[in-house]
Amino acid sequence: MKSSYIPMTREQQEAMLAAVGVNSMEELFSAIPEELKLKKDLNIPDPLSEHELNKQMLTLVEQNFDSSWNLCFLGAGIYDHFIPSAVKHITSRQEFYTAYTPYQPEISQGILQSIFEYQTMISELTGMDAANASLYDGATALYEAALLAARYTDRKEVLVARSVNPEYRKVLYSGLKYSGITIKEIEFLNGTAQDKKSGTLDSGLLQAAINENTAAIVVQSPNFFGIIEDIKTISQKAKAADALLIAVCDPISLGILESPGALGADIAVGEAQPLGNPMNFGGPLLGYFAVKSPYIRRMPGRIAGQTTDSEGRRGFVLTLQAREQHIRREKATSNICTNQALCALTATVYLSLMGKKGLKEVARQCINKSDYAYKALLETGQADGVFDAPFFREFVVKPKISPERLNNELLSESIIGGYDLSKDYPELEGCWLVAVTEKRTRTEIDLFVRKVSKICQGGIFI
Amino acid sequence: MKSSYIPMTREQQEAMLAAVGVNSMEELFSAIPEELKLKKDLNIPDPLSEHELNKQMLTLVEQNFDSSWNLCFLGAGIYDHFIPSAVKHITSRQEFYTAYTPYQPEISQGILQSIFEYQTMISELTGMDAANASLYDGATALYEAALLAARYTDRKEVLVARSVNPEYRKVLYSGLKYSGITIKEIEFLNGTAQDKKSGTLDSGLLQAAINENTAAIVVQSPNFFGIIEDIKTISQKAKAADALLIAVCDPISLGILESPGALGADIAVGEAQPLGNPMNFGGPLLGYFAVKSPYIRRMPGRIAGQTTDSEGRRGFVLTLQAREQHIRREKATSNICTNQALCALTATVYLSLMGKKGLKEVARQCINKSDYAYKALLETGQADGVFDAPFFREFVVKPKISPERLNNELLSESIIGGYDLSKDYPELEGCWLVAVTEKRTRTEIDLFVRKVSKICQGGIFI
Amino acid sequence: MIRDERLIFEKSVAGRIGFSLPENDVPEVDLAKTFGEGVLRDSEPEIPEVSEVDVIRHYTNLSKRNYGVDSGFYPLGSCTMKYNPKINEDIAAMDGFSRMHPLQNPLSAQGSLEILYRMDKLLSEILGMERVTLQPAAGAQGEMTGLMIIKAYHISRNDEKRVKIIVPDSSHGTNPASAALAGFEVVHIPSDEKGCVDIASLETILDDTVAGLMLTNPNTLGLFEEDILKISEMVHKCGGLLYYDGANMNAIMGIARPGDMGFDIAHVNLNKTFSTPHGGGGPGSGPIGVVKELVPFLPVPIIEKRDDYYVFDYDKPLSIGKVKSFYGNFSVVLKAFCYIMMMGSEGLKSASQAAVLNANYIRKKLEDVYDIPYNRICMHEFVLSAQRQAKNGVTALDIAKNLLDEGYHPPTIYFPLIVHEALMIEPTETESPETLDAFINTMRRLAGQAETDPEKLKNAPKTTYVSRLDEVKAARTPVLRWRP
Amino acid sequence: MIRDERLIFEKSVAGRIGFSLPENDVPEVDLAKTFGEGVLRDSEPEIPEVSEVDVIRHYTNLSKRNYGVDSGFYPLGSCTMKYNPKINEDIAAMDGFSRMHPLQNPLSAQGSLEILYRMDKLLSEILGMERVTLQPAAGAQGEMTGLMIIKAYHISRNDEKRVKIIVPDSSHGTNPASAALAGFEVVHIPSDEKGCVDIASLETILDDTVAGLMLTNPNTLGLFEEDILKISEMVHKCGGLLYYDGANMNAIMGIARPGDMGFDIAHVNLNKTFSTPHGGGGPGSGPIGVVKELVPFLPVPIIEKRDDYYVFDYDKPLSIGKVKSFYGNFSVVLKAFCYIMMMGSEGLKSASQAAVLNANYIRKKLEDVYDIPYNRICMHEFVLSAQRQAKNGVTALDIAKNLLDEGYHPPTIYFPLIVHEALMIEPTETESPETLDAFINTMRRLAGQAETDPEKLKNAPKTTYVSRLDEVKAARTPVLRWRP
Ligand SMILES: Cc1ncc(COP(=O)(O)O)c(C=O)c1O
Ligand SMILES: Cc1ncc(COP(=O)(O)O)c(C=O)c1O
Repeated sequence: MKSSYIPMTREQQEAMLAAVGVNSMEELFSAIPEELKLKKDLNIPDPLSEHELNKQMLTLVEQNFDSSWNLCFLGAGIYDHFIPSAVKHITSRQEFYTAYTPYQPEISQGILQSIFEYQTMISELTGMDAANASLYDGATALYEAALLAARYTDRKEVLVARSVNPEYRKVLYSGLKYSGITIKEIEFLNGTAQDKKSGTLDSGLLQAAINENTAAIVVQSPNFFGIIEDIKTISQKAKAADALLIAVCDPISLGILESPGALGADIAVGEAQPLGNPMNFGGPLLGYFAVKSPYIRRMPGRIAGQTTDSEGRRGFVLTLQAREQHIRREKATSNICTNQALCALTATVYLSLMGKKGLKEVARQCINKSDYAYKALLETGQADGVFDAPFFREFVVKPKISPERLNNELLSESIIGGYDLSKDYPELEGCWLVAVTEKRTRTEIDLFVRKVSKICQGGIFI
Repeated sequence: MKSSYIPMTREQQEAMLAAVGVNSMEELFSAIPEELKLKKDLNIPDPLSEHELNKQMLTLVEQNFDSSWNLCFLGAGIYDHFIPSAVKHITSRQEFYTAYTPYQPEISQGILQSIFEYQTMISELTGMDAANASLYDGATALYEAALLAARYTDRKEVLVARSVNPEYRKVLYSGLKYSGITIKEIEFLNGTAQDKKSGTLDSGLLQAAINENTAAIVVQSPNFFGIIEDIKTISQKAKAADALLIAVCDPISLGILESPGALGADIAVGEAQPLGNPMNFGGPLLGYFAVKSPYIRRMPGRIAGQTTDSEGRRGFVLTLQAREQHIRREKATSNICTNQALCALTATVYLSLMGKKGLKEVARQCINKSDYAYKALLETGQADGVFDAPFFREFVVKPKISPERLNNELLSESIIGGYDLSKDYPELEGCWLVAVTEKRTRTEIDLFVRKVSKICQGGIFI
Repeated sequence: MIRDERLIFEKSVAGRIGFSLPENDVPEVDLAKTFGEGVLRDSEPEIPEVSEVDVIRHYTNLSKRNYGVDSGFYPLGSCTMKYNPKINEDIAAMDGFSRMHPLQNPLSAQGSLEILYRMDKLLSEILGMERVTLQPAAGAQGEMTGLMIIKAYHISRNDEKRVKIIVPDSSHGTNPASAALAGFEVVHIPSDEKGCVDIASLETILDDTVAGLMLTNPNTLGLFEEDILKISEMVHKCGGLLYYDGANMNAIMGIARPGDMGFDIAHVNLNKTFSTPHGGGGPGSGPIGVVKELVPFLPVPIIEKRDDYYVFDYDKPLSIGKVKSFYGNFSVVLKAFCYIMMMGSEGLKSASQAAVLNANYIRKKLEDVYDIPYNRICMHEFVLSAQRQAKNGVTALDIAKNLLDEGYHPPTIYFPLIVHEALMIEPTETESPETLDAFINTMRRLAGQAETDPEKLKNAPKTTYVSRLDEVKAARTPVLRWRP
Repeated sequence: MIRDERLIFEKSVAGRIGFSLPENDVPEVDLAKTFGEGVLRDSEPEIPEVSEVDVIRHYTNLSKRNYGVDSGFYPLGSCTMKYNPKINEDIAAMDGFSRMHPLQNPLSAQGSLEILYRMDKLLSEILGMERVTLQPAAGAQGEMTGLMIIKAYHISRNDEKRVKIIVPDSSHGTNPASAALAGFEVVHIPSDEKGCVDIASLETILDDTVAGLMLTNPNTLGLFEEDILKISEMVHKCGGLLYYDGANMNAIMGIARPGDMGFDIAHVNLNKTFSTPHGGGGPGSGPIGVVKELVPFLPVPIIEKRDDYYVFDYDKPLSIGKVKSFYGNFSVVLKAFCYIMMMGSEGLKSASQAAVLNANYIRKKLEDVYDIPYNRICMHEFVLSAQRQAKNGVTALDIAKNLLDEGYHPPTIYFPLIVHEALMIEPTETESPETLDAFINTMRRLAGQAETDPEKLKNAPKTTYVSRLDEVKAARTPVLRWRP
């Protein structure tokens, strides 16, 4: 077979076989028992040339309704933020994207320094003392945090707000299933159309659930409904019970909202996709993980640290490896090996470009625009408010028709509608979670609101 | 104004003004007479942010019917060839695309070596002794060649085959207008539907036109109709008259066709866009220019040459600069300065990827596919042949309805039809120049032929 | 080169901007009024204030201090650092793939679902398995997922006493770590003198408390476990399951299949075998395939085709649930999909053949100057030992650092743990014989120098941006972030 | 780093392939039969046979021996090496722009036509001209086009005796070269002691044989021609036209306009002022704007808007014709269009202001250690002279080569010709004060070393891939291509 990716020519192959001292390719594989050898071709399609591949992929991509031409009002943990073009120009430098994990620090200072910068930025945003180099996503980061807490406190239950992203909770359940750690969910305050509640964690129920087996309390802010939780009070409760407070926070919101660290959280985790990473149909994402000092040596994953070279110059290495699987094996803090380095680099470059001011501006515009959209939707009379608390970028309304129907109709208008909360919250049947990022213009929001209103009134065509 | 491209902050500006010893920005511009200072803003649109720009450009790009989703059967000098993805990954390395012309060779070995390699490849393809680093496009390359010939021979007329690309001839006319050099065009052999001719240069007319004032003969092969000209015989005529033979050749065809150098041409020029460069709506393109030894020091444009560094190692520099405008000023061989370096790099990377075999395969497929399309079109009975000579990648037919109508109808079927020859050749009224590259599959060609046939029979809808 | 050691923070200038955003076009919300006390930040985070050109130069210059596959030879054993075709990057970067929201209506994402569906089929065929989940984000997560499935399987059979997972002493650290996280007790078994699983020891361990065995095959010595059928029979007989760590799948694509060897679960690292770039440490992708009996336990959702449409199927009552959000690292899966589509059956097989021939070629050409503890025909990689050189004071680490100066990424060192002064060399199929010869010459020269002038090899690297770094210091007094 | 000096040809291995093409799917044409004798190649061209990874590594490694704006400071005078915004690259690379055939039906290319049309308007406004042609592929071609228009204009008025074009002695080489190619006689005029056009000399030259004057303003010394109104009046009075070489337009965007200064024709280099990357030597773009009377002479086609559609207008009987195929370097024009759209009026003006302030800042900080022949407030660049250093044997070339070792691209040297040991410094607005300060420090240090240790400066560069190259040898015995 001739492949442009395999440089060995037929003549070279012959010469090399001879040099190795075998007569044929077959002989090289003689260690494989004959009965195991595949006697036929794999049943996969014939190879495509690059041009053919490209064409086939174009026909596939045409079946996707992506957010470059559809207006996206969907969030629920993954957000359609503006990504400066410069980001990709950096991350597509081969020196970064074709490198392995920086095991040889002297030729990996690029990625190592960028991780160090990333760790710093995450620490700054979250108000924490240290952060690791990345985890797979926000959900697995939460799982790792719960594990850390249970081991650190030597306790076996985590209390998780039900206002935490359902996807995270699902991953948490699977992950902890065989670990002996139990999960108890704490309800949020939900009212009625007449008597709205805040949509935040029910602190009465929380208080009641805390006991001497509580390893950690997990709260998300802004929570899954976009609503800001009172991390401070909750962390005081945790502290009082010698439990850890794990805060799940959106990094964009931290441009404006008080950091979980300052509010008393012990561990901050979350999804850093919004920092310059495309939505990628859900992957790769970027789990961040940051802690206060006492937990540093308990962190999962890679950590870059500063050191000096033999001439005394500053340099960076992977450090605290005694925590890791390749040293500690079954006693490691985590099994993670390959993580999401390039996504962390992406976030670092994004944050560098946005800067203090840009990040704040993004956060502010998310607030302004979601507020604008919320009010406009209510004004149509076709959607009702559900909670009565301030929100960030995302809010819940109850439209006159089901979110499912609404979304389907909107799609035919090239609008990707909000998230149907009924799936995860039976008590929020008919409720719709709408996200509005800085990318949405007033005109687009107005269009969206108009369409929603029309559809609720019986369809686009009336 | 705040721009992410201007790092100077307001405070820094103040400090710098002070350091310079002026009180204000105004003062820096005091050399400009007051009456010349623009007293108002430029009447151009308000600045867009990156995201807004992107959106505006998307609405513009949507009005373009590009060849990624429209089947392109149009050529006429610019071709829709397959471009390997790896090409752009190289040319988008900032070290290449954000560099200036390699005036400082020690930090420009990348581009200089690549030019040297490009010059070698062009020389190899054309069978010439040397090539320059690039010119703007094939048309201006022809102009420069005619100029060289006239100066070298000290004669004042160039004989140009009328089968040379009309766009080239237009540029040649403008370029030579005030130079004292005249152009005489030589007809091609054109027959009738009953008595077809070859479509090549009429050598009888050529012979009659040659005289002691003939500086050069210009012939294109494959000519504008895709037909192979007899460069050898024509070059013998040129030699006999002490005139130069300038051959305009398509570089893809030279993967299979004999090189103009071997056939006796003195100068080979042409359009190297087909070597990995996108069509770019006609620009940038890539003019190549190659010569036999006697004319090397007469070449226009940049030339890279091999030399050694102070430690005896191989290195490359821009050389033979005594020909150039920055040294010779009004006596220079040409005024060219900035040329098409990145396009030449593109061609070099393309050729490296294709290799000997790949280039040949592309050329062969162009022959096979254009031949297949030609025969299929004739078979429909809806188009007649026009010439009776072998062609490369492109051919002329006369469909039953006008090319203009045909093209319009095809466009609504997402097909970019051939070139309407009536515009440039009244004697070819109703004739249609169709190009078929290796990118077109049999299925696509069949579809094209079917559509053409249907349209000729009275429209798609019958 | 300007030596610019500054961090991006140290380039920050108050008031400088690098962003370009639309102006706010809706009413400003009064933050203090809306959010009230204590909700807004007290102090600004120290995100740098730099311009676009600052950012581009900073990270471009950082990139120059990094080494990728496109820079040169990268024989990092166990990591399969093969060339990453550029077309795959282009396709994954298309808006129509990268700008898709995971929760949008699947009917509006049929292109992406089709890729997931077909990739399941392709990998199932390559692995010889029934179905594949693409959810795990990397090999380690694939392992963990597989081990959870083993657990779930035994529990579903009310066979709760199976608490042990056996791993060879040559195994990768993720194996025992994953087993532990899935709630198992880890039992190590030694390798025999041939470098393979010691059958006798295995025999003694196997009983009804064994949940399963994890194996890399070819193993981390680059050797095919010749007794694999015996091993799988033994494990199965005692009621355990077999887990295949597919990190070394590059040796046997189209030649042999874990399913046929008796494995019940197998992961592959798309970021190794299937040519997706490693990104300096991820994102990866570690799909796992399972045999028929285990399909019900796979994570949800599974992608199915119904009436010409692709759908997510969440209705799997026995499923272990979700190990990661959504459907895995989609864009990594997409690149691997493109790779497989371009290679076809013959291409994959040729790749494995060339990978194996390349490894053996280097092995043969180095065997007289380095010790090779298990020196026989290897698969796609082999492990040599610098213990001969170490006698002169030249360690595997020294050799690695000297390779840096020669323009190579060094082999994996000190792994597997069972070989002293290990250097694990995996050339992959995308390297030319000329590259191998040049590397061989360098390795031989270093072996020579280790005899004639060992001291000289202790100071490497000398040509890199930094010289040898003090790792002990970094761990003793951790500095993990910049402070203003 | 491995020192790999091989050319791509020297890496070729017979039979190796780097291409991936579909199989031929139509009948094979019998070449010999179809084409007959002598038409097919006798011998194959020596195009290298290498794999994709060979190609990627070869050119990636070559790129590392090159220096771009993203690598660092690039104060190359007259070249305006400003930062190139990345978004413009992305937009120009879109299929919908890059995959357009120039001859396709204009109705199917309305997006591209609209850009050309609007760019004409934008540049007309910025230059203070009536209309702009985007056809010229670079500044030099813009000049040639402008000069042809001058010729055509005089001829149209039956004023054929006008055979002279005046250019200052400080002008760029393209000016006289273009004038000569357009069929003019070139007359040089000297600069006065202020570095500007010597009015007295001009006076003596002006007569009815003068077709026009070409001027760069600010001139190549970075000085604004303060008497420009007088000059244009004088030239116009004698019947000549004024051509503006816009290479230095970066000094005055939104501040002053060539049209208002009395120029009749002006080119701009999009590849300088409007931030399109230079590509290592092109492609560029040199649009020219003209005053109303000259519009009829512009190259065809002109883009017009008719009934909501953009069309190509070829019906211009007085047009000089075509100077280049099609419509110019479209994708370069597109990038510049994006740049102008992002900057707006205020942005362009700020850019010029910052460019001028940056130049003056460097000038001020170097004036005590280098000679600055025309030392007063400059525009966006200035020329210093190393003649003081030359006395110690340290030439402008030596300083340039030492800057290479310091990580800088050097200034333009030995231009303009009227300054001895010239170093022409143009920082542009995209450089930060910190970058300027670092450069200033380096330049001062070099000036110091030129006094204390001049010998040491003679061996630079020492850190580059090659050391100082023998340019004389290259020209004496030209080796312009590799031979098998
Ligand atoms: C043998 C083996 N198993 C497992 C892994 C873990 O894979 P990942 O890094 O993708 O999590 C690796 C990676 O180095 C490996 O080499
Ligand atoms: C003053 C001046 N005029 C004209 C030119 C020629 O422009 P181009 O290189 O784009 O042809 C240049 C380019 O260096 C220049 O600096």
